[in-house]
Amino acid sequence: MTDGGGLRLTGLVKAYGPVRAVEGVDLDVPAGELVTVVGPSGSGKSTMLRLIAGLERPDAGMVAVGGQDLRDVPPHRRSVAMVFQDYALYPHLTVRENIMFGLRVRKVPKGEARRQAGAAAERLGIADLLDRYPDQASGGQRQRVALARALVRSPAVYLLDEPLVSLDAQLRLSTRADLLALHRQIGSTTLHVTHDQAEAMTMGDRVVVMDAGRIRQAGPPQEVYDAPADTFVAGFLGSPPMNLVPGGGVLGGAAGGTVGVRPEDLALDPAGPIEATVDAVETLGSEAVLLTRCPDGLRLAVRTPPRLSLRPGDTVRLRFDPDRLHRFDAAGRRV
Amino acid sequence: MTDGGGLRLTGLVKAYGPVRAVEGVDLDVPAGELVTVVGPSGSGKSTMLRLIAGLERPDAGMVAVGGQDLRDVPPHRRSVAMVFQDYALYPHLTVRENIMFGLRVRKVPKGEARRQAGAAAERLGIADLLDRYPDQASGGQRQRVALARALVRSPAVYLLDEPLVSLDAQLRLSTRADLLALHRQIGSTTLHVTHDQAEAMTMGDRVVVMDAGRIRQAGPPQEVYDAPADTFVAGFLGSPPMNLVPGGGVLGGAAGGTVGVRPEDLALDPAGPIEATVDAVETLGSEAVLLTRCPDGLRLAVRTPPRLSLRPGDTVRLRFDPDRLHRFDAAGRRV
Amino acid sequence: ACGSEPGNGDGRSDGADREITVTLFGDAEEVAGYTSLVEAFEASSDVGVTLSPVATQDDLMARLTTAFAGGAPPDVFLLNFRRYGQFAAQDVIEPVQDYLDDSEVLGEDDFSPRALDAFRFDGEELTCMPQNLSSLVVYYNRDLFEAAGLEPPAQGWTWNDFLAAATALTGGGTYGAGVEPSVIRVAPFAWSNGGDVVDDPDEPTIFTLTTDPATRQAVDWFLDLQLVHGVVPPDAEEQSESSEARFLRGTLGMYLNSRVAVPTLRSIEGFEWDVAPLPVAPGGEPASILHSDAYCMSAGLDDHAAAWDFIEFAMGVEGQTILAASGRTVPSRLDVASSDVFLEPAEPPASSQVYLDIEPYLRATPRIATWSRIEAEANDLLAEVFYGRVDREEGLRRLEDELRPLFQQPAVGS
Amino acid sequence: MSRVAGRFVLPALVAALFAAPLWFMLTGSLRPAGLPPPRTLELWPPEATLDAYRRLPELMPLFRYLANSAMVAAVAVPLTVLTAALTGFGVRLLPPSARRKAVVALVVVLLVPVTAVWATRFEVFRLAGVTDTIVPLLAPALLAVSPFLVLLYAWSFGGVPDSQLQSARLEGAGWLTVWRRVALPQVRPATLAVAVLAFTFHWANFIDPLLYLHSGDRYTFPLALRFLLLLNPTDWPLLMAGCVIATLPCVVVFLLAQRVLLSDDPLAALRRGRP
Amino acid sequence: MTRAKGERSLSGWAFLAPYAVAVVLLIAVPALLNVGYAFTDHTGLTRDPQFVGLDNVRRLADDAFLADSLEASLFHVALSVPLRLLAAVGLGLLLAAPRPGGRWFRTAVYLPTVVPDVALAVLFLWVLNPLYGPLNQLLGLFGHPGYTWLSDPTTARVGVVLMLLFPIGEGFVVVLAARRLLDGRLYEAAALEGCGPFGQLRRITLPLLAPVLVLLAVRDTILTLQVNFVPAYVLTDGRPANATLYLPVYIFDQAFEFSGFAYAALITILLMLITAAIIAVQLLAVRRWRVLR
Ligand SMILES: Nc1ncnc2c1ncn2[C@@H]1O[C@H](COP(=O)(O)OP(=O)(O)OP(=O)(O)O)[C@@H](O)[C@H]1O
Ligand SMILES: Nc1ncnc2c1ncn2[C@@H]1O[C@H](COP(=O)(O)OP(=O)(O)OP(=O)(O)O)[C@@H](O)[C@H]1O
Ligand SMILES: [Mg+2]
Ligand SMILES: [Mg+2]
Repeated sequence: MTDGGGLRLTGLVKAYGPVRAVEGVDLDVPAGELVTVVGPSGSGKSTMLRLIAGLERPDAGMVAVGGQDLRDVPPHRRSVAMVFQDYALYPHLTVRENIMFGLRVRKVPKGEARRQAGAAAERLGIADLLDRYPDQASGGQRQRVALARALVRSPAVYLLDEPLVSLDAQLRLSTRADLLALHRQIGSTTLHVTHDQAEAMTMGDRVVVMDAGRIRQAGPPQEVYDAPADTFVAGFLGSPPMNLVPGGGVLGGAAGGTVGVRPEDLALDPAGPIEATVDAVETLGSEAVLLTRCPDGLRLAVRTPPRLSLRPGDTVRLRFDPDRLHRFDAAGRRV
Repeated sequence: MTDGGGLRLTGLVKAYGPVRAVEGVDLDVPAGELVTVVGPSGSGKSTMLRLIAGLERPDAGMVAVGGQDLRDVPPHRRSVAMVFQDYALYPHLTVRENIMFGLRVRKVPKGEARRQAGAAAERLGIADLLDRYPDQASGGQRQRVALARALVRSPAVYLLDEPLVSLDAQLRLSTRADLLALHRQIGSTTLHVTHDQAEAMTMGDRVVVMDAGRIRQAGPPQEVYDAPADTFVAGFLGSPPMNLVPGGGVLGGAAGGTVGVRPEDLALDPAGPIEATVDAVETLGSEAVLLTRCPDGLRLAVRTPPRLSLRPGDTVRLRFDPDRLHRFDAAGRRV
Repeated sequence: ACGSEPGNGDGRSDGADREITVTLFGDAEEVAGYTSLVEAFEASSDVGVTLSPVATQDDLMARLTTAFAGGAPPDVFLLNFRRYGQFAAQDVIEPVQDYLDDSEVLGEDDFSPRALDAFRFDGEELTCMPQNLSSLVVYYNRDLFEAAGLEPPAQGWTWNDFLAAATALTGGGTYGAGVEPSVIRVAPFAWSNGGDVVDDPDEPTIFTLTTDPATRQAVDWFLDLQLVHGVVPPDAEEQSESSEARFLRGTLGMYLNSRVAVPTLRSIEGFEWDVAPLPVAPGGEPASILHSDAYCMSAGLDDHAAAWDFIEFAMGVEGQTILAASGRTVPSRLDVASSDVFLEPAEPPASSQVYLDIEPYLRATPRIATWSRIEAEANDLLAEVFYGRVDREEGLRRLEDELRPLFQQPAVGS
Repeated sequence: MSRVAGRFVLPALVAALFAAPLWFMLTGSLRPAGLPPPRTLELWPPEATLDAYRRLPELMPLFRYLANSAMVAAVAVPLTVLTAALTGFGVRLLPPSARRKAVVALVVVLLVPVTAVWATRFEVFRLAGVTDTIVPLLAPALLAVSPFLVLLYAWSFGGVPDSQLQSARLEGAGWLTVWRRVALPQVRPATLAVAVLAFTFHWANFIDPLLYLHSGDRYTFPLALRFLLLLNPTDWPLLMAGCVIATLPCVVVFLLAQRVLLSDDPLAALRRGRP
Repeated sequence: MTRAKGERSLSGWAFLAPYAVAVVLLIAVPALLNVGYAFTDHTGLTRDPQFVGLDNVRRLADDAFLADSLEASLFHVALSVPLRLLAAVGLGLLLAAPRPGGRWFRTAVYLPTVVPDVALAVLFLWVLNPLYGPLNQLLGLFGHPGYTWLSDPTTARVGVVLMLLFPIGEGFVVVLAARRLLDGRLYEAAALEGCGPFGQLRRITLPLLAPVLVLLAVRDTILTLQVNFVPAYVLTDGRPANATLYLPVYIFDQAFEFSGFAYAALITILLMLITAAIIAVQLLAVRRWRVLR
């Protein structure tokens, strides 16, 4: 299959009128790497993908694939496949024809195209839908068709815009595994936008955290989780997110800065230094999250095992591991 | 505010041609309760909501709100607010007008309607979008508009069809909290469809698990998690889901039946009775999931703390807590 | 069919070959007559003819204007006398006088002088060759006349005879006479009574329907047929069933029209009918109005020889005979008109001599450039009066006043 | 029961009213010649006869005219659809501000009265050397008959989401391919509507052949109908027969299209029609 | 030029190019020629028109027929456009809902549209026939004596409007298609917010159809003022008393019948200005619907 070549974004900027959707993005993705992109809604993730695909012209900056500047290459000549957030299936074609479309356009013989479409559908578990039309499939099924359509091709770059949102948890898990296997097999450079913490943490070689059109941090998932570059990243990754204490407070002073501790790094301990009242208990089956409040009004989330017999209003004491504290300066940057 | 009155579904049936979307649903929701509804894609969740709203006529069965049979009440006379899976925003109206729509229809004076719309938008963090049109907002922003539109009203029943899917994790968390607060304040009976395990477990007074048009189990979330009524529910709730071992195998025999154990009830223990090889390690930041395989081919997922130095191919030994095993008979029902 | 014919489009401009276009108007049957004429001509000549027929004179005008304005006028076109002034005034017609003078086939005295005179714009030079010579006559239902005990109309009968007959025939769903209210139907009555419809036939400036007492008398007599005596079908009846249809059905005693009605009337099977001259004013003299169409050649083309060849043939004995056979026209060639082809065909009317007898008394409406417009507007107003939609005095006054400016319209194309 | 009235009785009355002209045209053509006009509402003539249709070809070369018309329609209708569809797609592709300008420009073109161009167009045709050929009759097709049809297409294409067009681009399709394989198939009801409107226009086109055709043997049927109208203004059956023949092809074309065009769900109807 | 237009909009213009060429050759050039002729003494028959400045414009002022013609056209537009639009939209919305046999109801409504102009006019000559016509016979059923439709200026104009109420199929089909394109989900959402059928019509259907409706209104105005005259021409030919001497009829007569080519060109410009003015008024009236957005 293709070896693709790496993807390099340099100083990408794109504004829609007054809305600055992407504001100077630099990113270097080595060939064959899978990068997950996370960020709040409206942070410019989709826009970045559209710039890479050539569907929008950047106001400034450059997109290069395999070292080649793509400025004047129209979308249909870029070797890029994209799964759209809204699927973008062709309603007048059957599922099979939808999957075959890109191959037929590229003059792959009909029989061969049919075979490949069949194989891709098989792999994604939609083989029995092949002769239906998209509007006769459920949301999750449609998403898999969109995925299959991208997978039959072997482009240099895959752009996946939240390809799994409409799937239920089980299906999501298995499709995620399929995607990873496929990526390993084809080896195309891949950008995968997701809202799902688990996907962000598990799928990519690296995770890119975006906010307000800029990249806040990029790196291996566990590294980003363990050493968030700033308070935004610290607050964004992890569920529930890191407890951030401006000034340090009960976690120990940090004049002008902020100190953070992840909920799993807090533990119930009758001898702990922190006293807090329980506001709520969120039981998640395999674990529970205590939402507590210190006497000074500070709120702390604590991850605990399930089936504790705590009730809102109870008083608890908490301990923290000083090694696991995160310190940020006044500008929010990690120190 | 409304006190609403409870919702009662009796023997609801709805088929689309050969597809039996809802096949006999009985459900009783006391006034003011919040029920989450989960189930695989295509299990009839949306259809059930549409039947309650009066958008579809049931083939059989009855919907009653506050004791009143709604059979001949058209949708616009039912006191029901719904958030649609695909938002259903009015493209010709600005975000503000979208939110105001229901109020204006009900003859709320313009100024008052504007004020309320502004307040709802503020609360959901879309106040700066108020004068844009829906097609100028990102996916997550649109979903919040749809939510705001429902929230400005005070109907007897809220029907929320996956109202949070397009939101990023943070926003989801805060919106979830907002929803809960609002629910407490307004006290409308609420049905909340979701694919999200955390939402299902934390938000509702009760959780309803649907499959193939039927309700498999309904009850308080932790109770359903701890004592799933059948293998379907056991496999559906929890992420990763319960390990189900037909015949019992390494977990101890159960002739004809199935034995299950949750990943968090398995632990690494050099002295454990089960030997397995590591297939993959999925690090989730606050924890990790080991995907392992026993010599007999059985796959077991194990929830562990993060930062273990295991690699695929390593051999580990596992222990389980016999009290936490779930036993099911041949028909899949809990024994 | 069109696309597969090679080399169409600009055949004529090649110069060397002899191809002409002939544009004319007529209904389906007339066109069939012209087609035979063209076929006969092509058989006897090396000139090829593209026959370009249209249905109505309005359509003809649209096509001619487009073609002239676009710089590709037809070689020959057929023009009714009443539209002629418009073309002649703008010098777009190649006068035929010289060609006729040089012709070895045609002579000026072969034709009805009245018809020729109508196409001398300046009164001297002949510009077009009139091919026919129709006139307003009375068609009558012989059977109805007999049933009412009336004598058939005779040469020299008067208005009073006409009115008496019409009155006698009216009743029981039958009307005595049918005539359309228009200038060309009223004019012959005015002339017969010694008046005229305009102040000066050569340079008219106004209608004289009310100012000339003799004309006024004729107009009143004409209007009274409908308004006072009720011998002409009233408005609603006329709109519901035209006079021609009524005559065909045998419920109209007399029908005033030109020769053009004959082919249709020949489809009558249920009764006998014939033609009679117009009644004469008491103390007046016979008069009728000329209906004539002429072949004209477009000015400004390089070569008119082929076009003249065609006109020569069409106006010759053979050509005129072919058209006369259709029954629709009174040939302008007097020798053909007085031959058996015209006078004694196997079919009615028996008294076709009537058309020829009136020839010396034929008159024409003015030839000014704006005449066709004036006439169209006048007909509209006249109809209003005739059917009593407006008061007679007021309507006639309006007719004179409102149309006065049209006579003064800038002389077009001067 | 008022439900039934609203759903069926009212529509049926409306339908009857609109079908009436065509019905009376048909029955009018079946009346024997020379019969006095009916004095009451007559649903079917007393002695229905096809006589008028037999007389028609005797009076004029009916079939030649029909063949000429058919040939013009066969070329002009596809050309019209092609022009309208391509141009409409162009409008669809423009960014919103440019699109507004294009729409305004099209409305301005729509504003130019036909009377302003009838005679002066002749000059253009003469310079191009195409008078008295089929080309002037095809000219309206090059203009998609009317900018309205272009706007109709542009608006229909608006229903195809941007993401689909872009997705097709990314799969390697050029814009023409996107037009042909993604956009056009999705607006087939619009194509049908345009085709029907174009056929009706070209088939009934009277003024262009009148002004730009000279050879009698190239005439189309609407011109011929005028000759008929003159022939015998009182021969109603004959006239109506002419009208029926003039109308029939349009009706047939329309009936073929309405199966999809006017069905409850055009998309489903199209799919059923697939091979 | 990084800020150059996207290749997509370039392609858009490329798709428009052939049409633009056709418009220039077949509409712009002839129309400009026509405008030029308006200030000459061109008669249509001669080929050397002379510039005469504003002579023709002066002639406009005291042309009584033009005044009649204007009145006829304005009356016609004021009555015909709203009625035709109302019929097309009303029927389109009434018949859009799926129902057994719905297709045939729709077909019936469309059918008169395929009848050629001339045939339609001939047909209405009979429909409006004062003694035998179905219309008067119908009125007779209600004890009304009926009208001599084409004799009275007002009834003649009404008769023409009645005739033109039948061929509304194009607008009808467009409304039908547009209505179907609307997302059913929006209606569900509106219903759940308490909107009854009438509210849905007012708040959802009409605003969403607004661009289409305005397009139809604009087009119908143009059609009614400029094109639809053919059946009127055959039916009444300007009669009675110039009551139906619509502007295009007058233009046609001037240009082709009476050698007033230049004058007709001028009235054509006038007609275009009037049409544009009426359309501008319409667009201003519906400004708040944001139809061009
Ligand atoms: N066509 C447009 N016109 C105006 N603003 C736009 C347009 N498209 C996107 N935006 C704005 O640009 C910003 C970035 O949008 P983008 O779609 O890239 O966000 P995203 O990160 O993909 O969000 P989400 O996770 O909600 O899909 C948003 O504020 C959005 O409102
Ligand atoms: N209009 C329809 N016509 C035919 N089948 C339909 C229709 N709507 C729903 N279905 C079918 O009914 C079943 C239940 O659909 P429903 O939308 O209720 O599922 P769901 O539980 O909401 O799924 P998801 O989680 O994917 O939204 C599905 O199999 C679906 O394909
Ligand atoms: Mg996005
Ligand atoms: Mg659903």
